[in-house]
Amino acid sequence: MAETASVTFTLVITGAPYSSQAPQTALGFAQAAVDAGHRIDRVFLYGDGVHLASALCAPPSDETNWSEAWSQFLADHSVPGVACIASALRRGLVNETEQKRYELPAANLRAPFEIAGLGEWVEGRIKSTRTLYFHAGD
Amino acid sequence: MAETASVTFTLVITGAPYSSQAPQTALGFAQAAVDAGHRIDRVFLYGDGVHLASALCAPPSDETNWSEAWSQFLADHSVPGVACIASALRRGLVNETEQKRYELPAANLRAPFEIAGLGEWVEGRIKSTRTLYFHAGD
Amino acid sequence: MSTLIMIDQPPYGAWTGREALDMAFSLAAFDQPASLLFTGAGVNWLRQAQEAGGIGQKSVEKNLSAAPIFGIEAILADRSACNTYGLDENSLIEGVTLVDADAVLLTNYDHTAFAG
Amino acid sequence: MSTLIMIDQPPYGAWTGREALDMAFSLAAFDQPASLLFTGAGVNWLRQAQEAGGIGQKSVEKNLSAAPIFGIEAILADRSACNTYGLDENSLIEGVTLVDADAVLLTNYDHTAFAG
Amino acid sequence: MTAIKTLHILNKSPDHPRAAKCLEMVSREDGLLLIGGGVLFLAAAKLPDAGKLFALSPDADARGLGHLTGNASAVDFNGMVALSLQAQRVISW
Amino acid sequence: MTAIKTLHILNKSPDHPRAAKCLEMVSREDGLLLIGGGVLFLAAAKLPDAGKLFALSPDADARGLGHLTGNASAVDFNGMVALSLQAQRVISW
Repeated sequence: MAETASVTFTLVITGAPYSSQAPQTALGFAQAAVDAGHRIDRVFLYGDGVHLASALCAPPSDETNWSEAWSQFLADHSVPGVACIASALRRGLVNETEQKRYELPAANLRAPFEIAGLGEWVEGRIKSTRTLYFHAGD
Repeated sequence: MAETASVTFTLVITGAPYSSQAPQTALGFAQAAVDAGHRIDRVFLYGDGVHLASALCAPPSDETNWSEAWSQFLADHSVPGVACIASALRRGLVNETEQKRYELPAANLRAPFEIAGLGEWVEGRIKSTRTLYFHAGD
Repeated sequence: MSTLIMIDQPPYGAWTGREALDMAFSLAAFDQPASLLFTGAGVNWLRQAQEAGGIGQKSVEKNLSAAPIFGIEAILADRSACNTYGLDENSLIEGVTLVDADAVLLTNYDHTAFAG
Repeated sequence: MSTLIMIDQPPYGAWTGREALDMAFSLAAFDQPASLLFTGAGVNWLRQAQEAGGIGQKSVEKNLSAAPIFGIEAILADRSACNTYGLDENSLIEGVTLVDADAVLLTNYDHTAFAG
Repeated sequence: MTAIKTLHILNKSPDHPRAAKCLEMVSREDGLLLIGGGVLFLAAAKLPDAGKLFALSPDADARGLGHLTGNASAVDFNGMVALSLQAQRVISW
Repeated sequence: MTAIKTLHILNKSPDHPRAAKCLEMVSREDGLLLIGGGVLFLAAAKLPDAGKLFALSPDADARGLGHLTGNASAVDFNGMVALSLQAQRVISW
């Protein structure tokens, strides 16, 4: 097993908040990994998982806002959060760059999430000690 | 069977575009219903189906933009399209009213879609000749 | 004009079950008769002693206990699915009626729907 | 560092299959060995003569035919699932290898993933 | 015109648990319309024997099963609209 | 420390087709960690017999199955992180 200090994780989230438990389970895992002294190399949102990066979620006040909780975690631990560009454009998740490029009426990506290609996933896969996937369940 | 002229449909779409075939199948059905001289009383988006009302989808140019195709259909045939408010707020779909109320950075609802409660579904259920559901498949 | 709302997905992993409940409550609020039918893995909604605080959700048990207050006519559960998941009188929440979820049952309702 | 991308959902009804393909193509583009394994209802991706124009989609058959060009090592299909769905040499697209999708097969790959 | 008590519209493949439940709840007086992934029943050995069996042709064509309708009748969207009105009730699985 | 070749993380209920395939592909040298809807295997008669069986306790508790771990070991998120590193490989079903 690798030295604790050098253990890194890439987390891939493919399930959307409120449709699936994937973002919640991933956050529990990420928090425990950080608590154990490990590093989260990056979080990659794919497929329906890109909805986690929305700045416009407004769940009832007695429910957790998972987009907000995740952005807070990313900011607190300086972890890059990347939404796959192809998944994001199909599903209506855009930053200001893409808003301009496609002449859309608004941008809705929540900082510090960024938009990039699958190459980010491939790089995480290669560099991290472990890559874990958090899919929608049933 | 009711007279053709008085036949009305309420269509409920619960699957998101690009994650499911539900919006496509519903549009094929809606077009055929209108061609047969029937009326679509309303289209109700529920659960993940609310993503169909996004103004920010930018699929590759060789793929159909289902949000655009549906808004065109609604406009052409003066059919109300309603996204369930509870589903929409959780999933980050808001109009300008909700944007202000929840102090969100943008609105992303595509006209002529509107946001309203489940009462719209109940009313459609009662008034329409048939209520059909278009769910995500596998 | 009675409606049967079916739930076949287990609790917590997806939101469709909660959204199905909202549909039933909404019908009841508009004085439309509504019942709930749990089948397949959906019967796990009906287990006693759910503690969902650890996953940051509200217990669906609490949601369901509001059903009679909202005016839901019946909470039905498919007998064979309950057997599969080890649910019996001792482990089911109160107010559940066991039924055989078959073609005959459906004929009692004008309208049957899933939330997703 | 070879990767197996698994697809168990049928084509057209959901997008995860296409997104799984993109994952495999992306690995190949970065010179990472990648193979595809179709199991369960996913084997229906591999049927000849798909005509998807009527549902406003592109045929996945065309997507898949690009796999060798992109450098995908192998397109594997679970033999028993092919039997279930009536797929044999005459109805499968070209370039598919039938395998038994079991624990032994998995040991050939460092990494196994689904798209969703 | 065909008499159909309940029209069951199934868009799940034979592998999906809801598909199995649907087949359990279809009676001989009902119609079963396969759409989306449901048309894969046309390829599976276990073709359901509902009272009347239909398949949405654009979905069957997409999945390479346009020719394989067996004892199922192919319908287009116009046919789907007509079936939904002929039946006394419609259930979308 | 437990030797685990592959850690299979399963978040699908026994009804889900991917759960059946997962159990087919687990070997006796592997570990199976039930999370999400996967913990419902603790209630189903057909409890899988993987080499080593674990269940994520917050998910089991949520579903009223915290006491029912049988031959499964309860782990929290810290345990899940540790398991993912002990295993040579991880597959998320």
